Amino acid sequence: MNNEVTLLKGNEAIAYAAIRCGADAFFGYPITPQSEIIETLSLLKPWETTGMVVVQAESEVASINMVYGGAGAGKRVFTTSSSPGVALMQEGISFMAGSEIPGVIVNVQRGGPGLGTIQPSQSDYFQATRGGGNGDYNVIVLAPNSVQEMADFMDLAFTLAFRYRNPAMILSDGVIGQMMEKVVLPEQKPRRTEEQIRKECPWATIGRTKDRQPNILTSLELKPEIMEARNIHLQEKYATIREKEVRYETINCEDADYLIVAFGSAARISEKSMEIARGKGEKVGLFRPITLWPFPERQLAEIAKGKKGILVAEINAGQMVEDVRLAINGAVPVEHFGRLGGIVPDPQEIVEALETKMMRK
Amino acid sequence: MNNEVTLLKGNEAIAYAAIRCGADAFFGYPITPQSEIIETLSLLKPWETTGMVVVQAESEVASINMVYGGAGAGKRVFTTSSSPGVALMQEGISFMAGSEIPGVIVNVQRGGPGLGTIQPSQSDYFQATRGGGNGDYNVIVLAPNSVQEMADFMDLAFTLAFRYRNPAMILSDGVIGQMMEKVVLPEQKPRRTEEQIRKECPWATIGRTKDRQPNILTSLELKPEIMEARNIHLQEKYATIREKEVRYETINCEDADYLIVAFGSAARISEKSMEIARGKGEKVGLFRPITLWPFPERQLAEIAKGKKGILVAEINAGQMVEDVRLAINGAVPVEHFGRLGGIVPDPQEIVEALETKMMRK
Amino acid sequence: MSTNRGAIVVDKDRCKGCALCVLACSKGVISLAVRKVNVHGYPYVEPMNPDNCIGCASCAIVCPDGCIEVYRKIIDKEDEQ
Amino acid sequence: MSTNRGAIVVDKDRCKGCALCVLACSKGVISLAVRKVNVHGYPYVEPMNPDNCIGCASCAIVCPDGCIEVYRKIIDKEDEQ
Amino acid sequence: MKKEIIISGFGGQGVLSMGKILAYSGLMEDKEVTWMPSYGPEQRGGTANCTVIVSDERISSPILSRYDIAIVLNQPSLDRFMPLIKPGGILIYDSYGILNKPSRSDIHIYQIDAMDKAAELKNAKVFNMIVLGGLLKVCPVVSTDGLKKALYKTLPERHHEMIPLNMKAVQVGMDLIEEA
Amino acid sequence: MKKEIIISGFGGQGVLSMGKILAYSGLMEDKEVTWMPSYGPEQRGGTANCTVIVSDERISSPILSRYDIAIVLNQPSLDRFMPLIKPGGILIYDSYGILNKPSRSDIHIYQIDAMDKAAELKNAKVFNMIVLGGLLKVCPVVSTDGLKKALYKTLPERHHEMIPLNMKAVQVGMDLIEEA
Amino acid sequence: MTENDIISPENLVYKKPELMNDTPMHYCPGCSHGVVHKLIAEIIEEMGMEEKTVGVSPVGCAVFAYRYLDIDWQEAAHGRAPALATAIKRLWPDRLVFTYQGDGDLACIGTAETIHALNRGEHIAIIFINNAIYGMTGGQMAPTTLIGQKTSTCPYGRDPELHGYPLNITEIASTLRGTCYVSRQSVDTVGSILKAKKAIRKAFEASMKGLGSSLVEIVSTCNSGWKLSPAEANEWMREKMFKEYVKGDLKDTTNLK
Amino acid sequence: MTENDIISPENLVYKKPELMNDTPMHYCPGCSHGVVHKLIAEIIEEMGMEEKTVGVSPVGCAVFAYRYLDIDWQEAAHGRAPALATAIKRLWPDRLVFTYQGDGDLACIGTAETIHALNRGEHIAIIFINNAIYGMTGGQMAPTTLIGQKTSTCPYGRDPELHGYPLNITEIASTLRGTCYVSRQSVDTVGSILKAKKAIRKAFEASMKGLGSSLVEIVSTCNSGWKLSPAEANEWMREKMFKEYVKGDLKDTTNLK
Ligand SMILES: Cc1ncc(C[n+]2csc(CCOP(=O)(O)OP(=O)(O)O)c2C)c(N)n1
Ligand SMILES: Cc1ncc(C[n+]2csc(CCOP(=O)(O)OP(=O)(O)O)c2C)c(N)n1
Ligand code: SF4
Ligand code: SF4
Ligand code: SF4
Ligand code: SF4
Ligand code: SF4
Ligand code: SF4
Ligand SMILES: [Mg+2]
Ligand SMILES: [Mg+2]
Repeated sequence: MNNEVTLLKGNEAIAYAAIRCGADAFFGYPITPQSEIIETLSLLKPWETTGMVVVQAESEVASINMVYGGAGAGKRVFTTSSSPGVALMQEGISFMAGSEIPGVIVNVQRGGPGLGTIQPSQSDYFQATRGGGNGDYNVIVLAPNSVQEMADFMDLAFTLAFRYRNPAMILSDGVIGQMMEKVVLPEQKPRRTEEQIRKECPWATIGRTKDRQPNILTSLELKPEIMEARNIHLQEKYATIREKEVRYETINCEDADYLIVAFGSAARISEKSMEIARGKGEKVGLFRPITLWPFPERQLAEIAKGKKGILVAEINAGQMVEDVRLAINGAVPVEHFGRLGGIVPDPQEIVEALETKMMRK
Repeated sequence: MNNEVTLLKGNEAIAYAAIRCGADAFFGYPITPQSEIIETLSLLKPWETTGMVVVQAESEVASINMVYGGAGAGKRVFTTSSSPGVALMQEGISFMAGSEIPGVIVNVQRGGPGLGTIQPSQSDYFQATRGGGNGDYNVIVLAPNSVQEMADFMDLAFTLAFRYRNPAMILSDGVIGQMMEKVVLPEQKPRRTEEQIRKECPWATIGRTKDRQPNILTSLELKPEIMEARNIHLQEKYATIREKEVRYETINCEDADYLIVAFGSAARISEKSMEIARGKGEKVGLFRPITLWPFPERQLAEIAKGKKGILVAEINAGQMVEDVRLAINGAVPVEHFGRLGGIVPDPQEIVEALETKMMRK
Repeated sequence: MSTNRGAIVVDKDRCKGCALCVLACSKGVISLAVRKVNVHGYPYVEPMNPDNCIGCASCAIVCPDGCIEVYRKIIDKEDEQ
Repeated sequence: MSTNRGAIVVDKDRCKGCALCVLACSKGVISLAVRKVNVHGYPYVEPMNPDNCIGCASCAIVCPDGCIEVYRKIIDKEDEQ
Repeated sequence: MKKEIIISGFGGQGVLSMGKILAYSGLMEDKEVTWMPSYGPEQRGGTANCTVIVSDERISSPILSRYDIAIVLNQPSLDRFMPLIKPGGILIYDSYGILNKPSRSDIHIYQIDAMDKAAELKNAKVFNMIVLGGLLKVCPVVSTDGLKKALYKTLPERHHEMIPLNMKAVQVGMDLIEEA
Repeated sequence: MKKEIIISGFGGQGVLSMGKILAYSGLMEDKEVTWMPSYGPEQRGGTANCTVIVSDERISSPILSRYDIAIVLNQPSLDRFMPLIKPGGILIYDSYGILNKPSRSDIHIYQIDAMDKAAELKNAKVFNMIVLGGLLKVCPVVSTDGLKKALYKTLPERHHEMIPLNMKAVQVGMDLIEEA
Repeated sequence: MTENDIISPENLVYKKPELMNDTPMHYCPGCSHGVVHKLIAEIIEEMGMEEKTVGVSPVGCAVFAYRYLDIDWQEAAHGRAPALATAIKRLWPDRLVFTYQGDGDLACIGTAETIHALNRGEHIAIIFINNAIYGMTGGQMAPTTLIGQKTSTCPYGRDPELHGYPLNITEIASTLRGTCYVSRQSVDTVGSILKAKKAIRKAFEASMKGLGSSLVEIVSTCNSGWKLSPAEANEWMREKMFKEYVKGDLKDTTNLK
Repeated sequence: MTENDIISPENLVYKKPELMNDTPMHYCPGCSHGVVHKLIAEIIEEMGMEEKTVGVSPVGCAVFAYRYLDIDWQEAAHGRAPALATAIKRLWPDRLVFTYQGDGDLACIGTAETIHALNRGEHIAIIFINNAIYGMTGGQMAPTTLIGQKTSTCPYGRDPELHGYPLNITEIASTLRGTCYVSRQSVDTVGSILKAKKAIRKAFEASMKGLGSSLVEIVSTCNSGWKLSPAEANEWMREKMFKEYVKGDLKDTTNLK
């Protein structure tokens, strides 16, 4: 299987890309709008080809704890769900962060709160970036805005997760999960051998050989001094990630008077809004954070210098706008535009928001 | 039972105050450092006196959903837990927000992430204020800093929860939960009668009488237009709460050059730090948010005007400091001091942080 | 000698054409309306042989959507003839 | 005629004085040390009647903390006397 | 060239797969494409739709509020999407499900009675292809060749024998469509 | 007046309840008090401690890094808390659990052999009260009257008959304590 | 004798219960859910509990049950209906409280809540619609899916090596000391529907008498998920499902008839 | 013949297994956990699986099991050990994977994970320490607490009306088709310890042979929680616990001896 150009749903791309990037296991529980992921995996039955394990778990709570177990044993393991399902995983994700388990979680967001709606939304930004679970921790959060990125970020998420021994999340939504686009699938990578895993993951719990101490994966420590040291270690790791792993995209930002800041599907829509606005002679640029955590705060602050205003366009009631405000620290006016309840804004609305909230007021 | 002056642990105070403020039910699962709450309730057996129900649930997931059921039936119902247990409740809390269920959650925080430590911490600030669950929602968050407030906030939490049909949380920690202090317990209030409940909670699901439409509590709505309207209703409600229910305390802020901003147990400790600093001739004041959500942002911004600096002292790696920064919007330098892993800072450390981070640098 | 005469009323806008009533009726009273759909786009049933109906209510009992009302009258065989 | 002679070694710093071994020993070999505590503050046991020990290992098997080592030697009765 | 198309009808009518074939055809011709469905418990009736964009250049938003072309297969779809067609755009409808005929003068309106035709041909499965044929006639978003390639690519091998029949249906559609 | 006190010893020695009685006594005399325990799975051995603050005024921090008085009942407690006593402060220890005697010259050091005394009296339960008596002798944080009231308030009625015995133990402690 | 002579109020022998309103149900044509809804409505009416009933709907196809029966309802998070019902009933003991749950909801994600509510003997009735599949989300494997049965997440048939065995949670329920009545029924024929009604009625009455908790499983069809016509689905159910899920009372300590 | 003559390496007949290190265990004096730890260590050694074993510790008193046995360990979230074990074993099929869980962990919060892992027939062994109480958190009621038993959350004794009935999860496990071996043992006497060891060994071997999942319950004491001396606790267990939790094999389809 070489690089293959095909037309896939974002959800399907996740499944294909996972197999091709050498994932070892998927554990998950069905939920709209992402059930195509487990369905595609079930249809492709990779256990007969690459040997990848696919298990429909009894719940999202079980799924995330299976990811803990599998990734803790050094394997490339992931789960996928949508908003309320991911809410159920918060304890598990917090445990993974505490035990430094490199599992991958895909959230194809739908509207909330609660059972909400099955329509697309971006209202789990806080849940993803602030750690919906307990304690001081961070999850690496990648926000794809195309089917291609759904595919590409699968490998990237695993790579980052293992590089930093930290959970990584792909924060997608119903638009990206359900839409079909052209996608170039990566070549089939072999799954790692036991030897490679032993080398890459000396911490993995795969049987204690005589030449080393037992590997113990735990988030517990009752001695405050030791626990504080472990927390500081985590904070230092997070600082490194903040330093090294920020990803973002800019379009037409150089000459822009105004910036739209948007991620994921909202960034796709905003790109068109920018085109429309430019068509009207307004110099608008688009800043797209790709990593939501670490948020590109220095980069945005730099680019924002001297702009007349920033519109944060999200499919929620105002979440990333806080990170934008924290980055900008009062230097430029920041406004928010959002739609709720599963309504996906159309590009024109964002143009209007730019005009009424930023330009004319 | 009149007002009674006694010496209680914060956890015990919660139990006593709940009974006395006419709570109808407790549902919870044991976890350190708050198991004294359910233990005290079990010992007091209020089911034989006020008729209050006490059930040890099979998990925190069950607990929060029992709260959903009971509060949805118009009753004053609460649960209590500690950090990882509260992480497990995130789906349920999000559902409650979506269905507008006025249940009360008490989180006696311990250190994280994951199983972490049983020692005190304030590292669930994000989980509480940003909504660890899915979707755009807010929980009213009260942060007691004394055993007296543990007792007082029980009734307040119920009152606010029912006033706004919204979940309310008491965000405490192992220090406040475990310490004993003098506390004046409120008089025993009777539990509300069916008639009162029908009047106060026309939305409660207690049997549809002929004179009204069925009451339906759900967070689901598949029509985006209706769902958006419901979300907007929530956002408007949150705006009202932001407007009306902000609570905070200031000590020596008027003449202060520097402010310490701290909540809960950190505020108690910081109060002493302030005394020490004032003893050294430094004009330091203390701003204590009592409602963490709604955060007293306008009030803090007002008071912060013209100050030389703000130190946010938290028992975490820096969480409320974001709300402080958002409130201050760059007008005054803001720094953070925190300890992790279950270590509770002593007052002296905060004084030193003031000196090194704010004054001398 | 007396016998049961029955009649059914189908709420055609509620009917989804599942045809479970058709199967349940031992008297062959009910059939799917040919090439017709209701406001919701569903095919629906009609009592095609209404005279055979004995008002046993089987059709209505099995109908998942509660679309059928059944009426029954006890009549003298003689009366009828 | 031969018989078993046994001996036990108690790791007193590991022992918690639960006395389960005392109960398990049918030969009355083991007792709690009087008014003594170990580094961890626990009372602990000692073989007070070591000569009675037959090395059956019952004490060691029931010890939750794995504090007891058991030794056994088969010896000629005559030899001994 | 960039065409923004909406296809809408009853859940069971195959509007989603119609859109998929169209998108696939675009892909076969090296165009950029997006396909965005409405989704949810559609098996239970109700209206389904999908947006297909076929373009020579990178496509920004897959979500649109205005369309170049709307294919509507029932009345609610007509009511909802006719107003969203750009002036000068195209509306294609099958009269089978339509009670009130469309009525805009600033767009091109075409009728294609594919339901009846498919029934006539006793092959409900070619309904899709008839409609697509009609579309390609009035606006060659993709070539029939691209369409054929897409069928070869997407259909499992064992169904390839059906492709000629499908391509014939495309021709039928091309012949059938008429300005309304 | 404000006294900041730490009481520390083995989990089973009753250090937590000693602190509670002290705090309660303060309450009985209308003082402000806080009691802050170390907590966790203490039943399994290990050192427990509690901080008690008794004050005429509002108490800010219940967490302290320096103490006016430390009562230490085993060696780890002594090692940990002796350095944290404020100059001029008080250290009280029971020699039973102490291997290396305390050695600061800028504080007042008292010894009280309450363990032995309690054993002598064949009543391990009064150990607490002996120690408290010693404390009240060298620093009357609360009055013996307050202490008695606290016992009446906290003990269940059926144990009130024990109170005279307890108060006697307090007296024993007062007599027993001696400058080290 | 014309039809019109017969169709007259005094001759009415059957119509859908009052409590079932006129909102069109979103269920697929022929879905078993509708029949069970009717039965529940009838029983509540017969018991005169219209004003004293609280239903708890699941996450699953029956999530919208609250739209169709004009009683008070709470919609639970996926699997947690028994927890909600526990609280409602404990707080309003004179109310009739029941849950209505699918196999995914009850026997998968909600396993713990189901077992513990039943084991505590909460005075609630659980109506369990076992259609061996996840209907709502488009036909994925359920814990009750049969060996060999094809679903979208076991498209080659359920294989015990990969997917485990069908879970007989009703049998488990019958072993719990908190349950007083556990029964398995179906609603594919007039006869079975009448039996199912009796079972549900007994469960409701047992809950009101405080005898313990009850579970009534309705072996059901999901013709959409199974990709069969409604009639074929009934056939398949009778042929395959009834073998694994044998109908009848599994436990009855109620002494109710 | 002096003691010193006997105490010599060649005469050694018992010492704690190598795999159990010298870290002092945090358990209360006389706690059953320690005995079971020893057995597990002995079996792993006897099976020669020291380098191929992954243990999953629970949240409960045994949370720190990982400190005492020198194998690789994962510490699971409360109740989720079977989920972790499922993944580890599926990904490393030639490893010996077991969980070690208390009654709160396994039979309460983890009910769903326990039942579904067992029902899927995961090739894992679950060691279940049933001490009828929550030891770790200070003695609260567990699902397995006996009727009348006093704990800190049922200080007047467990009352089925308020608290439900003791849950016999091991019996449930034995009804699941995915299990191949289900047994209940204790470790209060030399004899029972040897039997318990056999049972655990069989469970471990069954998992390595891929015969299905196994559950071995060890009826245990928690003298701290029960507020008894270790000796009294054993007595109480034999007198009260063994009646509710009858010892012996509940299921064995392994054909292993
Ligand atoms: C926490 C959570 N996980 C998953 C889902 C998605 N979901 C909705 S319904 C359902 C299963 C429904 O199956 P079942 O309970 O058998 O009911 P049926 O539709 O078959 O009647 C699932 C998995 C959800 N809504 N919430
Ligand atoms: C999510 C969560 N809930 C609750 C707890 C608190 N907790 C720790 S151990 C435990 C119960 C332990 O009981 P059991 O499983 O019977 O083990 P034992 O200590 O008796 O061996 C509980 C409730 C927790 N750590 N995490
Ligand atoms: S009432 Fe009986 S006879 Fe009449 S249509 Fe219905 S099933 Fe047939
Ligand atoms: S059973 Fe009901 S829904 Fe089905 S065809 Fe008959 S009347 Fe229509
Ligand atoms: S080995 Fe046997 S005889 Fe010797 S001390 Fe131990 S139990 Fe007693
Ligand atoms: S059984 Fe072990 S721990 Fe207990 S007293 Fe004997 S040697 Fe000590
Ligand atoms: S999907 Fe299945 S269960 Fe759901 S409504 Fe349709 S037939 Fe019924
Ligand atoms: S609390 Fe109970 S289970 Fe835990 S270590 Fe102590 S005796 Fe053992
Ligand atoms: Mg189902
Ligand atoms: Mg236990």
